[in-house]
Amino acid sequence: MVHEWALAEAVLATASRAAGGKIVKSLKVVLGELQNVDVEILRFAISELKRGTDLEAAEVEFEVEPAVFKCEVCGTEWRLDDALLNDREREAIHFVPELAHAFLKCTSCGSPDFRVVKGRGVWIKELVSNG
Amino acid sequence: MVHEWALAEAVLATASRAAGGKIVKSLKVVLGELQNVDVEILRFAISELKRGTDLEAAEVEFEVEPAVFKCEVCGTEWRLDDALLNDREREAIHFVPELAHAFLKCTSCGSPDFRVVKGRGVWIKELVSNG
Amino acid sequence: MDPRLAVIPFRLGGVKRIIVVCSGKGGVGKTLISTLFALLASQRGKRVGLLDLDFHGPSVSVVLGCRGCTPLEDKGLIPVEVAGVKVMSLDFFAGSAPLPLRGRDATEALIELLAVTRWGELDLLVVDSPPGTGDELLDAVRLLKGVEALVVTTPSKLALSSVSRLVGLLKAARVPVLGVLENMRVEDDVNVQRMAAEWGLVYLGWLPYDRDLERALGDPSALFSTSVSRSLERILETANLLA
Amino acid sequence: MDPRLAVIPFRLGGVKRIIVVCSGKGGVGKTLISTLFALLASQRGKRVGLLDLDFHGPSVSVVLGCRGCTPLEDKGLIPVEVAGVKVMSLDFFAGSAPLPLRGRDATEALIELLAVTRWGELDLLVVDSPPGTGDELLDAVRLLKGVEALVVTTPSKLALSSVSRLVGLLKAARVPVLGVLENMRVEDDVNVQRMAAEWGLVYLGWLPYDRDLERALGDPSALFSTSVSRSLERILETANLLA
Ligand SMILES: Nc1ncnc2c1ncn2[C@@H]1O[C@H](COP(=O)(O)OP(=O)(O)O)[C@@H](O)[C@H]1O
Ligand SMILES: Nc1ncnc2c1ncn2[C@@H]1O[C@H](COP(=O)(O)OP(=O)(O)O)[C@@H](O)[C@H]1O
Ligand SMILES: [Mg+2]
Ligand SMILES: [Mg+2]
Ligand SMILES: [Mg+2]
Ligand SMILES: [Mg+2]
Ligand code: NI
Ligand code: NI
Ligand SMILES: [Zn+2]
Ligand SMILES: [Zn+2]
Repeated sequence: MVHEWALAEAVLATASRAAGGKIVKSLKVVLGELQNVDVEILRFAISELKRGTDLEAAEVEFEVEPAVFKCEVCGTEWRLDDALLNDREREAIHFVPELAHAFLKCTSCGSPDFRVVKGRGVWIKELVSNG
Repeated sequence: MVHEWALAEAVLATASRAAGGKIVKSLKVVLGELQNVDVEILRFAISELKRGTDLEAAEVEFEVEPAVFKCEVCGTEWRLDDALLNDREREAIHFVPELAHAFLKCTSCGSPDFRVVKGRGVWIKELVSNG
Repeated sequence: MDPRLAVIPFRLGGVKRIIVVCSGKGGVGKTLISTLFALLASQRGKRVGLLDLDFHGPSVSVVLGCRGCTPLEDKGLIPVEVAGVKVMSLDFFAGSAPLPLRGRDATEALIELLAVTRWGELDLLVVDSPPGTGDELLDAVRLLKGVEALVVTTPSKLALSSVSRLVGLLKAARVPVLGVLENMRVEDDVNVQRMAAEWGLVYLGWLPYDRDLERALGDPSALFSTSVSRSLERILETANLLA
Repeated sequence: MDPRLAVIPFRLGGVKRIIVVCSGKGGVGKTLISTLFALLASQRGKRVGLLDLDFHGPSVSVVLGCRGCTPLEDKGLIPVEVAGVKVMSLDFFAGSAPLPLRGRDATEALIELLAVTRWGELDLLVVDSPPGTGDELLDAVRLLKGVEALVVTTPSKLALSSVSRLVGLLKAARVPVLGVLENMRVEDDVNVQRMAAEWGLVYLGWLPYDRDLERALGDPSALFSTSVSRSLERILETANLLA
């Protein structure tokens, strides 16, 4: 059940590029809730894949940013309620978070026209390297 | 030659709504360069249209923000060079600034895929009202 | 504080009814039908506007034969008048240049057009829409208060799968749908009728595939005498959309 | 620092050639032709992928008859395989739900799909594109390094005006254009040939309007025996695109 492996590869490649050859000491990765990443699998994948690289010794910390939506029509903001999604929908959003637009609607006016304000994407928030 | 009149109406309606019934003392309006607004006509239109309204006594100041584009492909930033446009193109952009995408290209890689970073739109930057 | 948004309701204040012709699918006849709809309503003495929302491929001017016309500037923009219809389209400004607008640009362009166009008093504003369910359509729903939809499809499976998605979107957005119009029918088949029933929508009727239509493009009076125009007139009449 | 962008070149590292089938105009046969192209190339023993970039109306799965299939997850997503072609489409995830994506969402969805899909080794990745010249197409040009274009049009004035704009865009963006393919020809006419010459592009040939095509949709083996498929095969062969 893992495109977490794809993500692990991506995070390591980006971090290693950013470190520019220096040894990376620590890394803070933010995961949007919509990405629905299994943090334990990601942690494991990263620990496996970083062996023998500049990141071998890096301590990796994760932070999940909760998803917030905002309606383009009425301005209402709301949070993701997993309970409103069935397994198939949750899985679809896990693969491509934009599919939230297929399955969610404004909790106040019902509009499908909303913006993902938070909880989207994956990024490296902090990187500490040696020297 | 003026949709400056349309703009004048829009600026006054927005300012009056924002002031919520109070007397407006002064107003600073920013005009994107791409809008290609004739400031003198706009000034005249506003001075005509504000008569007998809550904005009658308002001092109105204008500021033109130069246009800056940034290429989505190669990242180059550049400024608007009117000399590269013919009259018809300049006029078109005056009506609908997005038509810049029809007539301009990245100065470095030639891509038509760029972002208007600055110089787009019209907004009220400052509004001072009585009491 | 964007002053353009404040002026839009004022610009549309004299417009009694707004109908967007949409599909989700491309090439089903949205542009042809929206243009004919405007022409037919104008012929009946209605005051009609036609707004071309297909910013990447504006083409009501191709159907009407008014490419190269320019809206006049007079305290705003005065639409081009063709056969009694007041027309506004990016084609008037872009000529044959490419229109590589991203969604954010389409939103801005629509706001700009709505803020500046002086429609005056209209009984009906017909809006031609691009394929897809992207920024242009979402912004039309958001910015054109009270807009109603006319859904166009062909009988093909390939069209119906996209139209289904559009219908779901219109329902969620609570846009009243006047009905489903079948276009380019080549054989007897009840597929579209059945789908309309499934969607809970009125099936308005069908327009034939007309080999001679192409030659009438660009000439309003020739368009009036096509079989497509005659069929459409009957359907719109029955649906009470020309009264 | 978006880690997804870092992984895209790696995901596409085993892909020898990427060809986007595009038009600017909707309903000209992009989806049909891109799918047939993929099927024909696969039949010749090539390793072929098919990426559906029409996020609002994904429908290569309608042509192939593989709606409801799901890509497997294995250190990424494994495309669905149909008649030897590796297929990736939002339809596999969205089912029949509406897809009201704004341009910014389409960009994100494309980045996500490219970052996660494991194409493996491919001789050819065919990309079906939506109508218009918006985010999907601009991002394909931006993110799919070395992409080439195959332009599809019908002979109608209404198609050619949009296709002209697309061609202008492809030139500005320096995308190599393999040629222009005319689809749904109903009568002898040199209009598209003349336009191709005007654009400075190769005219590849034409496909007939085929009334029996509709019945073959959803069944790859039935598709192979349509006149459209046979004509396309000859054209692609001549253009050296199946070798
Ligand atoms: N009833 C019809 N008979 C024959 N051709 C038609 C008919 N309706 C539309 N067409 C043609 O089909 C093509 C697509 O029509 P168009 O109005 O441009 O569709 P859309 O706006 O949905 O993309 C055009 O070439 C048009 O001339
Ligand atoms: N050569 C052809 N003969 C008959 N019908 C065709 C032909 N090519 C495409 N079609 C039909 O035309 C419609 C539009 O084709 P499609 O591939 O969906 O176009 P696009 O992807 O450009 O929107 C579909 O119903 C399709 O089955
Ligand atoms: Mg993901
Ligand atoms: Mg303007
Ligand atoms: Mg159209
Ligand atoms: Mg298609
Ligand atoms: Ni997973
Ligand atoms: Ni002016
Ligand atoms: Zn809402
Ligand atoms: Zn550039």
